[in-house]
Amino acid sequence: MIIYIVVGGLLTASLLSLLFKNRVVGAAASIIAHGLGLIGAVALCLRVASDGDYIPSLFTLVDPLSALTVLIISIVGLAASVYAAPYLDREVSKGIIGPKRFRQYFGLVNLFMACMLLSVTAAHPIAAWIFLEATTLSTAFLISFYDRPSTIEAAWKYLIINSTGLLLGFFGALLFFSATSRSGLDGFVTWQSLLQQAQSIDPGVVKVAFVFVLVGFGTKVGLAPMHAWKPDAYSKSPAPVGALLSGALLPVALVTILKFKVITDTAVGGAFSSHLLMVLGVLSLLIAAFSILTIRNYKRMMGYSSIEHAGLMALGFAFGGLGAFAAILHLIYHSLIKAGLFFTAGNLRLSFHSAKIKNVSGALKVVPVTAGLFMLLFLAATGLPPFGIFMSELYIFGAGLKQYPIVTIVALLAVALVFVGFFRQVSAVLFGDPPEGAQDAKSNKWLLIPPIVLLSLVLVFSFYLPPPLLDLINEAVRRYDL
Amino acid sequence: MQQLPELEVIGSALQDNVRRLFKGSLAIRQIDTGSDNATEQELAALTNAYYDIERFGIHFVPSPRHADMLLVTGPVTRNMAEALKRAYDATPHPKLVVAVGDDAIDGGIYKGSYAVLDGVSQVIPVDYQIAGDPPSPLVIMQSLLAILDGAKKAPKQKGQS
Amino acid sequence: MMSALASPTMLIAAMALFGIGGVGAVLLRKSDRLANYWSSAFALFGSVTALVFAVSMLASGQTFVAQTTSDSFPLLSFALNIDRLAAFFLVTISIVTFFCSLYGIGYIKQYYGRYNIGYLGFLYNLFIVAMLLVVTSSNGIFFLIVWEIMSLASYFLVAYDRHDPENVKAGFLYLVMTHIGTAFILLAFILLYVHTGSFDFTVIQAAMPTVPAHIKDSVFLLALIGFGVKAGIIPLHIWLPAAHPAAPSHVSAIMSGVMIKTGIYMMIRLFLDVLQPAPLWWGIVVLVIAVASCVLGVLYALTEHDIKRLLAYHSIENIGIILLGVGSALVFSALGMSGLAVLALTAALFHTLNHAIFKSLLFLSAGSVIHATGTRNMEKYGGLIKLMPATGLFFLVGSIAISALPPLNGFFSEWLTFQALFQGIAQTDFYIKWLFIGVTAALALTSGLAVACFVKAFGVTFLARPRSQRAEKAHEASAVMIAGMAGLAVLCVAVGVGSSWIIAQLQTIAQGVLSAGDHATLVTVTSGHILSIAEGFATVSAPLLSLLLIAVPLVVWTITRFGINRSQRVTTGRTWDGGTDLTSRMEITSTGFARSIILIFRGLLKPSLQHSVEYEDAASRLIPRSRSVTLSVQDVYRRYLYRPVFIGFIHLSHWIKNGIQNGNINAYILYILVVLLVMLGLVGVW
Amino acid sequence: MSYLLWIIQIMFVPLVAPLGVGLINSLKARIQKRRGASLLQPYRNLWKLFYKDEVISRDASFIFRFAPFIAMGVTIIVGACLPIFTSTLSTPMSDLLAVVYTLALGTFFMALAGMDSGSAFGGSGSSREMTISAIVEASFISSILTVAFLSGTTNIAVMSAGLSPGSGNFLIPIVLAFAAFCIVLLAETSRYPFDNPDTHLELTMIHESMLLEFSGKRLALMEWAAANRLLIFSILAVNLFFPIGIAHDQAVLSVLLGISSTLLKVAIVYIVLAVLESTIAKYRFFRLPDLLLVAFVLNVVAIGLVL
Repeated sequence: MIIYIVVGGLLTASLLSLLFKNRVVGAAASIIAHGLGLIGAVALCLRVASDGDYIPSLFTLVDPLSALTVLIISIVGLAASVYAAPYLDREVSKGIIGPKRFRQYFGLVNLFMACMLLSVTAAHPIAAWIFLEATTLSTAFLISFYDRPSTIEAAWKYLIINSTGLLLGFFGALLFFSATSRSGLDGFVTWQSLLQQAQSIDPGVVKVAFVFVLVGFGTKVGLAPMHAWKPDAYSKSPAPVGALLSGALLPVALVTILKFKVITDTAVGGAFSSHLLMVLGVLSLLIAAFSILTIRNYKRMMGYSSIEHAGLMALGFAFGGLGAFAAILHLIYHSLIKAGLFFTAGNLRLSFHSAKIKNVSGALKVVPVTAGLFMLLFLAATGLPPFGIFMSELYIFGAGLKQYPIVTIVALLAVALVFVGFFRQVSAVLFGDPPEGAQDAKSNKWLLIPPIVLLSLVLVFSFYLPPPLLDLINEAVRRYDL
Repeated sequence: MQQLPELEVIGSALQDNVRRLFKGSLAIRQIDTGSDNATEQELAALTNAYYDIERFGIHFVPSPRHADMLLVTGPVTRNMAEALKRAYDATPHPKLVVAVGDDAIDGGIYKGSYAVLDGVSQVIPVDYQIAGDPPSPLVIMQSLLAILDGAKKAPKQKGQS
Repeated sequence: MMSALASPTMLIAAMALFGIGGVGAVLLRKSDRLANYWSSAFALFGSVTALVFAVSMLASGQTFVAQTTSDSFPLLSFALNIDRLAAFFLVTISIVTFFCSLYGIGYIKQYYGRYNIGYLGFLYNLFIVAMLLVVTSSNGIFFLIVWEIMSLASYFLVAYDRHDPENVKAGFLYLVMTHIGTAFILLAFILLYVHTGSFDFTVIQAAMPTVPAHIKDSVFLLALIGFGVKAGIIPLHIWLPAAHPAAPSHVSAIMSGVMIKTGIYMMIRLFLDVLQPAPLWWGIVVLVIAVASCVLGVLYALTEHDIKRLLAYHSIENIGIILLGVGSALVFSALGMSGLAVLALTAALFHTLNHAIFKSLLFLSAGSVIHATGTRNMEKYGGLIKLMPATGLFFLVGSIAISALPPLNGFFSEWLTFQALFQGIAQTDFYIKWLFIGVTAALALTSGLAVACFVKAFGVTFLARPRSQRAEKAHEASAVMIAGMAGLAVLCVAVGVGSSWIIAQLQTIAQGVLSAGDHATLVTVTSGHILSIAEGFATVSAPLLSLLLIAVPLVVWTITRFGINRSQRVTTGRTWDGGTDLTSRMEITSTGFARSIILIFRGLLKPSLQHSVEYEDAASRLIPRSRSVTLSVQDVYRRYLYRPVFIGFIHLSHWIKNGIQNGNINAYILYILVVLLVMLGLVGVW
Repeated sequence: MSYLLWIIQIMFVPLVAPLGVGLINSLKARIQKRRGASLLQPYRNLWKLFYKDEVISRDASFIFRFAPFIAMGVTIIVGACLPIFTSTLSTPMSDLLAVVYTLALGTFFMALAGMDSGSAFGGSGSSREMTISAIVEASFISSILTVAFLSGTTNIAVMSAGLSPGSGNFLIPIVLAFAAFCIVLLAETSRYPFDNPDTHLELTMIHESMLLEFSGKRLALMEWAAANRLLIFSILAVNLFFPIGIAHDQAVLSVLLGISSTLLKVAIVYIVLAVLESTIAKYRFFRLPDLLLVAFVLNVVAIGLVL
């Protein structure tokens, strides 16, 4: 039931914000709905951790990995809506967007959240696909939010590429079904029933099906070379939308791939999917690393950073064992950190009116707190201790080195290169003399609280994982890593 | 090479005086204050194999700091006056200042020129003079002997101190 | 009493004191003065506590092992292992941090109102804690965490004075280099983990016999690169001369004095302890790198006219000298000569201690000079000894010590290093013997050049007349700063005089590392503190040497002053310069002093000499209005190694980024289809 | 007896050194067909300088004031450590490296004193002196090291006791190392072809230009120290490489033999120096490293041939 309540809350908030002219109503409703969502997610996690899979109805199945994803989505979602209210408010007051947009934002973003939640908790692969496709539609409007030619172009690319990808994904899913129906599975096919029948599926079809699924949903995850929509979409959309795309949508899509992967692995053994994931993972890492080195826009940089982390997670799941454990951890850390990074990037944008690195400098002077947070989040994102990504990367490399030494070393070097490139840009943004017209946007502390909370959360999780969370992760690893 | 017998006589007398006054070691710093090089030639001759003044305990040194005696040549051009004064100040006591050659004594043939100050004594206190234009090495040695004969003991605390 | 002091509570107390200092400084950040006093005072307390703890650990000879495993993360354990080697490094670190903190109280005042002092105090304390943990941790992951915290804290300290873009650049270079180094270390540890199943040093060591040789070799090379970056070996040193000068001077002193030694510590720990037994070529590689570092380090130092960069290059040189000891120890232990290995390692440890002391002293006194003159350019100094006599004296002490001149501490560690090399020549067979001959000659050349370099550094900075207006108005450092420097200067003398005792202590540490036992004693201390190597092959007595070097000049002075010509009068006057108007522009400058050495070694240094002449009028090129000669030496590694690589990466980056992200949506969709087809093709293959 | 020997040992270098300078100067004068000053002239020069006043530059600091005492003291210490006439007087001070670096300490202060007054000559003199002494140090250490390996100790005072002269295996390394040491000697004592000790031309000076600013007692000490230095290197050259005649016990006769043989051998060195200085020209400064490189190679080969 929890899921439905949460989704209901989100949809209500969405309606409220579209119906009421008063901006405050929609924003408050959203925040409340997201807050409820987080409470629900925590409850869900506790429940799954203690009682195992949660199956409230035929349509919904929450296994440990889904529960974790729900938790991540909820945290990021709450943070994003808390951040979005003052952020958009400021943009409205600056005349960048009209007051109507403010309401539209909350209307769409709640829909977006609801779709993600439904997708990740869907018991049925096709349902999962449907809701994922629905996120594409809702976010397309959010990406074209500023209504400028460049943003519309970005949204258009996003829409086309993702639809193409998801179409392939859909085809893949259907192939799975076609393979299973031959082995006598009829009616309402859930993830569980697919898995149960996996042993008897035709291996050849499964392989082809998984390729389609991987390419299709990989587009949504943003694995290279299907990543092309990402830099544009991330840089053109408002900061909180970027946070949601990177921190929430990416895990949802990745989890969907994993659900197919476990079926494939059962049918044809782990090596097949691992190798494919590895290829995409390494490609993502390399392309992201080299692109970041000379990037000129710090929000695009976030996009490439997401690609890099998606690649790392793919590698982790490909390596399996400790790697899978680390990849799930990485998933958590990455969502929290990346959302925080988007928020601070949003603050920078508010102060400097530009996302181009050459227009931004001396941030430490203008917005010291934001700049400091940006620095710390950057360090966290590039895997410096004491932040958790260091541990997860270490584990991923540790898992891969023995069997795939070359892949691991290339990945390690790419990660180091990402650091160099990222640091180069961060250095340029933070130090130096600020340009004319830059002003401090810290007057609203709610612009700073979400990233601070997220950063603290990462720091806590870096050294201490609450037992239920650890149980969930371990259980997820047990299920998804064969 | 046949040497003048008087050279030996003057030399040994000079050596005795150097022993008496300068503990057997007389260091000379030669200062050219705009000379025509005639006197320099003669002074340089002092150290050649013929006169070999070194055997009497007299030697030339590269710095006024090391010197006991300043041998000043030349009429003291305006540009050299300050340098001469500094060289004098740089020389530690006990010290003797000897103006060598007519130019150094009173300007010689350059006397009265706007470019010269007419003699060393215009700039620093001169203890002794050796006349001649230029004085021959032997004359220089004889004069040195006379100078050292005249100086009863080490000329301490002379001039300003 | 001893056991109470040696208990882990003391260590925890020390960490807690640093913690209080750091956090308190942040809380007190509104008041510059309070934040400064608070953080420095607690850093002082913490250093003293850590020092007492480490010294009593050494004295009692016990080993302290503690381990807390993490529930959340398998493999990670917060494991501390304080054996004698770690305790020795604790001593070294806490000595230096003590005096640097003392000095800092005065030095930080110049940042009041310009920067956030609380933030500085926090980073400073964090930096020290991280260093203390680095040398005590015995779990690879825990080590990497504190290692990176140490790097980060020092990075923020390097970039602290951020208004100077040079400092920001230096910080960038530093963090990038150290991060790449960490990547190598990470790989080394992961390799070990893969083959031993643990990150714990003790487990790794126990499992070492099962690790294949090529894995050990890879680990060696990876660790050498990784820790070499931190230690600043050539050619991985490029960050060092940029970063050390950028930090506040008391931090530079710590970075140069002890932080780079953490790299040495890990090399000793891994190569001589954990990864043993090691093949011969490891030692040879280390020796070759050491030779390159010490010779090139001192040559580059000679070319510098930035006083802190000069000192930074000397750190590279001294790291080379320390590595000579480490490398020889590796060679000897590979050849089964455990006695000689102990000797060489003792030399390395002793030089580590000494370099920590005199290099931090030099950085602190350089800091006072910079504080007083506002510039790091030695060409703008001159005559400072009259304006800041105490600083001058301390810099002189440091200069004598680093030039390895008796009777200060630097001489005795270099002496011991020489003895190890001599024994290498005497006792090894043909090929290794030639190696040691070359290495010995390199060390001798290095120490000769170091003397020349410090004549230059001291002479150009403190002697003659001021060459700039700022230098004319220089002032003596404040009392706390002088106290900090004085303590280190006294230590230079004390460690020199007491070297035989200290060497005897260090020998037991070295024996512990190499597990060589007491029978492998090559250094003996006979009565009268006479240090004797290899049964009298070489003997030296530090107290006697010190006594003679102080007494004989004093006797000479007494005799000449009072025995002969008592009525002599000494007057002061102008400097004799041929009667010209001597100005400070005529003095020998830093560049001028080193010019002949630079030209002699031009094959290595590749100097570029530029003449530029401005003429009075273009038609007759007879009378120049101004002439200038610029002698510049660029780091060849920067020019021929790092820059091309970096530019290559940038090109590649543009190519990849613009090639793939070309803005054409058809292309984007094509990528998807190509991937799909390729993968489907692969399905057929698999 | 032992005390007496020690007194002789300590006094030998400072007392005999000026005589050596006198000898060289006198020989050079003879070669130039002059009579030259007496052998004792250097003593007179020193004595005179001790009784002169001093003028010290007002720019100079305490370094300038103390450097002469350190320079002189260092040569006295090292002088007492040498195998002058017997191989039985040894202290821990006689260690090879201690001797080399103690001498370097003297050079260090001398070079600083040269820079201290701010005179252009002093500074360039310091620069040149340090350049040469920096490069020569490796050869200095390694040439003595050859003998050290042959005799099994680095204590130069007793080194000769472990050396059995005339043995065929020893001869080649000893000769090579000696040849190298001779170059070291010329460089370290500022003789031809490295430096002209008699020059009055500031621009060509190396050692002398650091002394231009000194006067009176301090000049005397500096010059005396330079003379001591020459004697120290000469004694090292003859008594380490060719310890013929050196006493291995403390009997009166063998000590006397030791002293006279040392004097004789040193005299030969001085004669060679005088001839050398009268017959060859000073090298260009930047040709000197080549010479030092030769010394270095000789040494490396010499050490390699030992054992």
